[in-house]
Amino acid sequence: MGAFSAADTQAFLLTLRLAATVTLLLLAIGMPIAWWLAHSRSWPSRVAGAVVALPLVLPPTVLGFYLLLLLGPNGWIGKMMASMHLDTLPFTFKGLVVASMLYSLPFVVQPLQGTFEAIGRRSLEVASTLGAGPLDRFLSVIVPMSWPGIVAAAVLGFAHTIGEFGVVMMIGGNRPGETRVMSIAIYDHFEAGEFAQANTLALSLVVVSFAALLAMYLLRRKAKA
Amino acid sequence: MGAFSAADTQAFLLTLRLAATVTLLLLAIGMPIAWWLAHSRSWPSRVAGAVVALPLVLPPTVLGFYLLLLLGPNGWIGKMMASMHLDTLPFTFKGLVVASMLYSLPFVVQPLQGTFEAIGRRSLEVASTLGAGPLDRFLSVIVPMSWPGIVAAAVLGFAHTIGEFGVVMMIGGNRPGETRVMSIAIYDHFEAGEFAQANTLALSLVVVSFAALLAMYLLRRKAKA
Amino acid sequence: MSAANDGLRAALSIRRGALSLDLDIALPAHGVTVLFGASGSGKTSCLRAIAGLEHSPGTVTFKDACWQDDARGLFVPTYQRRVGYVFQESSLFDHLTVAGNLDYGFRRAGRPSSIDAARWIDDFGVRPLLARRVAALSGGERQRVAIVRALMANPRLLLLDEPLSALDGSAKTRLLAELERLRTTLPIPLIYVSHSVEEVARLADHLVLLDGGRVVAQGPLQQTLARIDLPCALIETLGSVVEGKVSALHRNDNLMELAFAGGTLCLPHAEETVGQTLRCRIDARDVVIARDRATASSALNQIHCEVVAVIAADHPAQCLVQLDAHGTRLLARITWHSWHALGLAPGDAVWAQVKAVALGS
Amino acid sequence: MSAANDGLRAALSIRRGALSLDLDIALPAHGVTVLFGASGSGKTSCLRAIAGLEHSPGTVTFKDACWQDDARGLFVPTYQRRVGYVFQESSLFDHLTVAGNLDYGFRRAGRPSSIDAARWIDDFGVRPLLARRVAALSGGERQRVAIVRALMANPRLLLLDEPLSALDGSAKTRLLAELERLRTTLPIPLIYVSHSVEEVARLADHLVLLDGGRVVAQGPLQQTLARIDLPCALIETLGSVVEGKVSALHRNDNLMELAFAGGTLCLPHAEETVGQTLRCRIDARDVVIARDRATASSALNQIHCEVVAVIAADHPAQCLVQLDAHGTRLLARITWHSWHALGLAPGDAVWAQVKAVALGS
Amino acid sequence: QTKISVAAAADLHGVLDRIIETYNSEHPGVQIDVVYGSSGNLTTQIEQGAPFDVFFSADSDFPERLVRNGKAVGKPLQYAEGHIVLWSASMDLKGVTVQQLTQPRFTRIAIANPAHAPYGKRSEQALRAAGVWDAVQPKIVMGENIAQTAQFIRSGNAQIGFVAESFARSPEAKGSYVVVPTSMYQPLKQSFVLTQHGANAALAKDFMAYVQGSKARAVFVQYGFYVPEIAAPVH
Ligand SMILES: Nc1ncnc2c1ncn2[C@@H]1O[C@H](COP(=O)(O)OP(=O)(O)OP(=O)(O)O)[C@@H](O)[C@H]1O
Ligand SMILES: Nc1ncnc2c1ncn2[C@@H]1O[C@H](COP(=O)(O)OP(=O)(O)OP(=O)(O)O)[C@@H](O)[C@H]1O
Ligand code: MOO
Ligand SMILES: [Mg+2]
Ligand SMILES: [Mg+2]
Repeated sequence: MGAFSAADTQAFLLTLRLAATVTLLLLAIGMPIAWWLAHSRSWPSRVAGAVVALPLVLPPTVLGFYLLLLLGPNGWIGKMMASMHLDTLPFTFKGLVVASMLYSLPFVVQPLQGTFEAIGRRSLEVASTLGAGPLDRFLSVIVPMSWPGIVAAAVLGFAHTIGEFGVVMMIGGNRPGETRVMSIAIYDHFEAGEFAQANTLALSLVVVSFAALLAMYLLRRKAKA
Repeated sequence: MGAFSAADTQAFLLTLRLAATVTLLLLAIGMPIAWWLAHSRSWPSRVAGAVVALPLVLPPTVLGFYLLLLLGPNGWIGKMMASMHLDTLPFTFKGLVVASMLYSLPFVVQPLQGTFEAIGRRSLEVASTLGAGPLDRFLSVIVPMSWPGIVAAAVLGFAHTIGEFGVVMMIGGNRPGETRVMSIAIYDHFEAGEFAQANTLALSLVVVSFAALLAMYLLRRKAKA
Repeated sequence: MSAANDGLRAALSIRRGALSLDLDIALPAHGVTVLFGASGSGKTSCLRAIAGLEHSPGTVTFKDACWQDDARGLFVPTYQRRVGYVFQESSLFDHLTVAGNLDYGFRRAGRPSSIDAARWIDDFGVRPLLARRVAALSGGERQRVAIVRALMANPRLLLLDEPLSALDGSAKTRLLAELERLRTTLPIPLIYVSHSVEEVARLADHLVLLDGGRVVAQGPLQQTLARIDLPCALIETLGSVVEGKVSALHRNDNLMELAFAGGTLCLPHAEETVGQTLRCRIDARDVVIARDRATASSALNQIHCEVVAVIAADHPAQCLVQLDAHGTRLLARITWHSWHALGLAPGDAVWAQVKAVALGS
Repeated sequence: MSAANDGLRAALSIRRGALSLDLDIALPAHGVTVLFGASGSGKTSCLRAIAGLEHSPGTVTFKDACWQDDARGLFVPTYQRRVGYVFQESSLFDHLTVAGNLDYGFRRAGRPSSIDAARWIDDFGVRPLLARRVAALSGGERQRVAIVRALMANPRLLLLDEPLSALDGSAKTRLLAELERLRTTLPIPLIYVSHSVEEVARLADHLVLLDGGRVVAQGPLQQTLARIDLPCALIETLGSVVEGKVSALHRNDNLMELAFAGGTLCLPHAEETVGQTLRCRIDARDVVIARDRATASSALNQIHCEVVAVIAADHPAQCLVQLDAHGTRLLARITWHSWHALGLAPGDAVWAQVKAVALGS
Repeated sequence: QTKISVAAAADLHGVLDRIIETYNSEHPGVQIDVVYGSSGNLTTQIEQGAPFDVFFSADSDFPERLVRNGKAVGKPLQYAEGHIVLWSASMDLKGVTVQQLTQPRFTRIAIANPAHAPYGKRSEQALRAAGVWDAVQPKIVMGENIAQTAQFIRSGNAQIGFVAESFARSPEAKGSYVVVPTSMYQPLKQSFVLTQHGANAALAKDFMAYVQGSKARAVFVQYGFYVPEIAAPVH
């Protein structure tokens, strides 16, 4: 087994940071979106549902391709950012955050929407009669009742971000400490024929991930029991 | 806009075939697994839950790496298959099916599990007293009641397979008609500087996918109403 | 019906599937209003519209507040109306313990010191359940918790949708007594949905009768009961209610006397005190009519009445006899056979015999 | 309790939270067994164990089949037991219409021609609801659908958990009459959970009394009711039941006479025919005791009895007097005041007066 | 046999397609599929059993690794020599040297991944030779292979970068380029080899012979490669 180099450690930590950032941001924006999608039957909400789901069916390479064109100095978002004296997003951590959020959005919204749909109106009605306003109901009824769904959403979002490869490949530029995430690092080792190092890195990811997942599963079951 | 070449059409159809195959197989094996995970509180089921979720947190490159080592001519499954005079799986369509199933499994199991958990025991008890055996209950109660979850699972599984890039990159070998899926074809066009063709292909995928998604969303809302 | 009303006034046009109910009710600011009607008559729909859980076109005002006025596009959401609601079917939060359920509304009401939560918890027998998960409660236990939860939310108006239907006899009796006590101690109005006559008699100050998608009668209890234009089935189920003052206690026999205009009733005594106003329902079938005063009978109460009217009862063998005891209406259900055998006719003077025990519980 | 039993035999040890119920019951293969007990006494738990929805240690056999025998590791799953179950709370499938709900069990039973589904659908008033979604039903409507659904599944044993508690008076009366008819026409045994005395009297052939986590009494209705070792509250709620034969009809008055060992009762007549065996419950509070035969009274029935015993009733003002009318036990609840005023003592000959209307519905 | 599969280094995008086109016109009915990638990636795939018949590498090291591992037969043959250039799609690079890459106007410098793309390795050599390797580290963005690297530059996301000369000289290429002196890096001895999988493929051998023929060499030159006088075994 190869050594766990400083560069690999850096990739490991960067990946966790990216996944955590993206997950938190996605939960924050995903919950209201999911609630809306779950309970509105209006036309806009249906179309929005399809739009939110779109990244699901887009290969990461397509997404990365368009992001590179759009966010780059010749793309209109890139031009806009340049005119505001902001760095363009490709090849930066922020760029990965934006791309991963787009990419993982449906993975967070879908399970949330599923649980939200399963919560009957009655519980919300009861909460209303007990004086709980909309936000209060959301926090005191919906969130605790849809806990399994929220956990699932967080895990899916986190995981999907950790696993992201195609988009990062397209717009990351493999910059250590900035955009060289685990999936890229492992791929690099592999391509360079450094199987031992690839193995070390992959295995460490497997072990850490499995431990985290197992803990989560045990906790989740506890909470249910 | 570039032309839609025969090779691109081939990649398009191959991708749909792969995603459909994988989704159907995953629904078939995912439902019993999800049910078990949703309703058993035994230790094995908790560990199994974590194992099923593992591909979630594994970068596709890690998965591809280990699959290649395992299924390749030097891996023990590869050797086993060779001794049975079977082709080894990497670089074949079957190999992609196996890899994508592994990779997409949690995306199918998680939403199923979520809906299954939301179905109360009462409905199943009622069905029992009306003479429905386990399989019958599954088909006549669980499936219709968890329809939104099943649709979500199918869409997630299908989409995740369509979008798969890293694993295919590692074990696909980019063989036309066999393993050159859309995500790879688009990447190739992109690398070759064939922006127009990349764009055509990507856009066609977006249009088709969006139409499918939208139809699904509209149908789903209809079913609910 | 006056537009200036200091209680609840609701003019709503409720349409739900087959149901088409035009509601126009004005309820007093105090006491218990019972919504009485058959299954499917729209009682629940009505409560939901008042609570703001359903938006049916119309207007709703409560005391000084306007809750709904479609003409002005006004619709106050439920959580701002501060209505307590006990649902017909159990509606506890599964994700909370019993204590968590109780505290839910209590906390949001600011845990006011004016609320004697501990007492309700004891009175309704909820204390031993506090730590339980909701899934581990029996049907009756759930309902008790739901009532206490609604009370603890410090509502301005309490809506109860058949809160006792899930309870057994003794629990019902106990809860009913508890609700009766609430009725006199709670400073807020209650709207109580029921199809139990006993509950109507014991609790109602005001009665709203729903039938066939409309309000067939509404008003103070006594007045509503005295109406003879109501369907006989309704009259019959309602019976009669005597209200009087406790005039004497016979502690040895655990009896007390209730004096009213028409005479004195002797009935079982519990904790009542002399001078207390009391209400007592007399089921029409518990009244025996006799020409003469009986002697040596366990029927303790004999009231001199005049026969007012007779109408056919639901069963062809029977009739309903309206009696007047110095202004208090009594209702007796007897067989036509007896009516003829006794040779009764309106205007006759008779004795109405009622057992003391029939008046008790 | 004989081990060879052609009905249901269950010996179970049910533990659920605070509940600890050791059940050992043997029920006949025909007729209605009522499980009677207060809220929380374990009635639902008991039905669930019989249906196989809960696995409590013990044995359960039904007719020739062994459903559960833990010693042999045998546990037949619910769906193979063919028990119909009407749950205490509504339990319809939300994803099906009313018609879909009804057909669910019917189809699985092979839509047997022996089942007259159309009749039940009409009798229980379900026909107008067939196309409805379940969410659009009122509480009472739901319960009726649930009952018909259970019947249509062609069960070998029907379990009903307080099926009428969600219904209002008139719907309850109608359904009860319907269930009474079922009782005589259905070839399968029913186990009926209730805490309504009326339901017990009308439906029970066999009674199982649950109290404080144990079976306090079980057996055929009459025998069980005659026991004086039961808690007085129980005796009192149960009242007495007279069973006799219709001996004469008075069509003019819509009355009929019921002859039994102790005499004749006159009661309202509906569709009964002469010679028919009939059962009639007499509430203890409806019985007046008099030393002399009354004249000119609307209390039609006067039965000559002997005072057997007197025990204190629940209320301190009252007592329960057991009377014997040539072998039929009657129960009267009167005040101690009357007991003393009439100078009653066991062995005295008295007249029990009961209004015909008290015996009617 | 009418079909073979070729793995080719990413710098051969364009040129190899052209050669196959001409080969096809002379041999109708045959089909040659090409898969492009970094030489390292393709080598690893072949080692793992990828069914390629011929491997066109961007250097000679990777084919030799395959021969050593028994995954290729015969000796690797050089078919062209590759050079690197500095290329920009938006800037005028006249007079720009590798040393000047430290200037702040170059915010992003694209190179191929030196770990498995030979062109990347040469770019690193040049930067080291200029003594600016460490200084430009923060500006470096890496493509997975040389073709992707070219994309970073072509789309403007990197102002400048090292690519194969063939990319900068292709007719569609915009912008300007400067040649990196061959003294600063080892020119690429681009070699190909017959794989174990293709060992018995007559079509593969025929195609390899064609690539060494004069027509093919003319195409290489036309696309900006350098062709040795004689296609002799390397070393
Ligand atoms: N969503 C709906 N769609 C169609 N019909 C409905 C809907 N909700 C209620 N109804 C019908 O409206 C009528 C009144 O219902 P509601 O629940 O108000 O009756 P209720 O008086 O409370 O009856 P119960 O005593 O049985 O609870 C019923 O006939 C019911 O079938
Ligand atoms: N899962 C559980 N955990 C703990 N206690 C339970 C559980 N289920 C039921 N109980 C308790 O067991 C007792 C009996 O419950 P059960 O539902 O059988 O009563 P019941 O006789 O049907 O009452 P009701 O007439 O109110 O429906 C109750 O005290 C209840 O609190
Ligand atoms: O093998 Mo390459 O052409 O340097 O990517
Ligand atoms: Mg209702
Ligand atoms: Mg129960």
